[in-house]
Amino acid sequence: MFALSYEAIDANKWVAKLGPGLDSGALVCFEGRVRNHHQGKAVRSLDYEAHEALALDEGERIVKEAQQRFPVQAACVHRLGSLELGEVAVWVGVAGSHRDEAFSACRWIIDEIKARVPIWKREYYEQGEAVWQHP
Amino acid sequence: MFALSYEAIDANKWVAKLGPGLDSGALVCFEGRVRNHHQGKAVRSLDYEAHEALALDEGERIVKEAQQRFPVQAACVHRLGSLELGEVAVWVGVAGSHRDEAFSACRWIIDEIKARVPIWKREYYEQGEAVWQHP
Amino acid sequence: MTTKHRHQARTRKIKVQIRYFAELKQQAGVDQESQQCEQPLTAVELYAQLRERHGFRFGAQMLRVAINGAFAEWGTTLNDGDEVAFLPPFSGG
Amino acid sequence: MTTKHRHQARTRKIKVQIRYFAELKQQAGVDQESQQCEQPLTAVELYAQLRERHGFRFGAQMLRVAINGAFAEWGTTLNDGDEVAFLPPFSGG
Repeated sequence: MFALSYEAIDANKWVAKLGPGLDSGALVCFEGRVRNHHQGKAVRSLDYEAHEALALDEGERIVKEAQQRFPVQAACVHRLGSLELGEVAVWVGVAGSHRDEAFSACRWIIDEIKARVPIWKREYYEQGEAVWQHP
Repeated sequence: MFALSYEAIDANKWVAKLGPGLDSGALVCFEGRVRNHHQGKAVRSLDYEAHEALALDEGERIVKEAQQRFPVQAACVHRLGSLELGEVAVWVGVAGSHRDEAFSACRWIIDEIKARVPIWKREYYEQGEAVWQHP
Repeated sequence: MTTKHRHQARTRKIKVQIRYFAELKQQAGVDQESQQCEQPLTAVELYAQLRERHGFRFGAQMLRVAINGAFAEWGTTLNDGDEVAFLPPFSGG
Repeated sequence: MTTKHRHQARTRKIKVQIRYFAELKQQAGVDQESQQCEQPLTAVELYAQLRERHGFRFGAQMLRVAINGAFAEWGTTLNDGDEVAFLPPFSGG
């Protein structure tokens, strides 16, 4: 389960969608949040944009791959549009029988999302510039 | 910040208490939940009990140690009393600038909590027995 | 024979839809444009033309390309009606 | 001299409060009990007496001991009024 959202991410709603079953002893959630600094610059806000069709396909592929690599259920949602400081940019939730696989799968998913999904961030700095990030 | 609770753990309340600051780019949360099985046996419910004074001291020590080992803010709460299937037995939340340290610290805390804090679980099985767990 | 050779050598006009993202969009000043091209033309050849026109700083080796909504190889020959998206390094998460 | 020797050899009575948890509590049938002991007595010696009385399956090497709310060494000599808690292997989390 992978989604893109122009609205604030409601982590509770996503835990409910993930629906950790009664056989799930471990739930690991990751939230990437908009920080007020990046490489020494004061950040004021962010934009995210995506190649949406491709991002949805690739995100879904990543979540499915995670569920094949690890015995877990997983979900991920990424924000698009304009975000304020402190807002959740990406949420990953993983439920499994044991914590080992839940931690490993959650970490694997966020790393793959960052590497493989066509989403871009533009940072607006306190000084007024706005710069697309292309690491 | 470490607590023991006889009431259901409200993860939202604990995220708010942890209060990820605007310099926190990553929040990792772990929930240990009551599973419906353990070593092949069908579990019906659980009791947790603690040496409360010592558990509070040792839990607080673990959270403080985590904050010294990793550049993070952390909180943990453990349930006591009688728990139903699917209820959250333990919650760990870690906020940091980057995901590396947030994942590492969260994992470190739950491992230390399990190893060092005087809390015990009694499992009630479908077959009617009740067994204190002493791994 | 001569007719056949002339036919093979003759280039055909195709039209492709080009999509830009992030910094490429900013530098191009548009998020998409359509372009008449002469076939055969590969994705990397098309990008070279567009890079020269718009002054993109990224070489193709820094980018990914997607054709009709799927990741593609740079050497893919473009067909009439293709949607070609140039994807600068990702920064989601 | 004889008086002094007699005095040193004479054991003193102390009273300690004992707390049991989890399986130990279940086997002892109580969560605490107070006990008159003869000083000097270490925590591990006290546990040996109690293990015999209650038939605990755990040897001391499987347990931790806490005295007055803090983890302690098994070799610690107990004092009058101490609270001694015997802690079977933990299973929280």
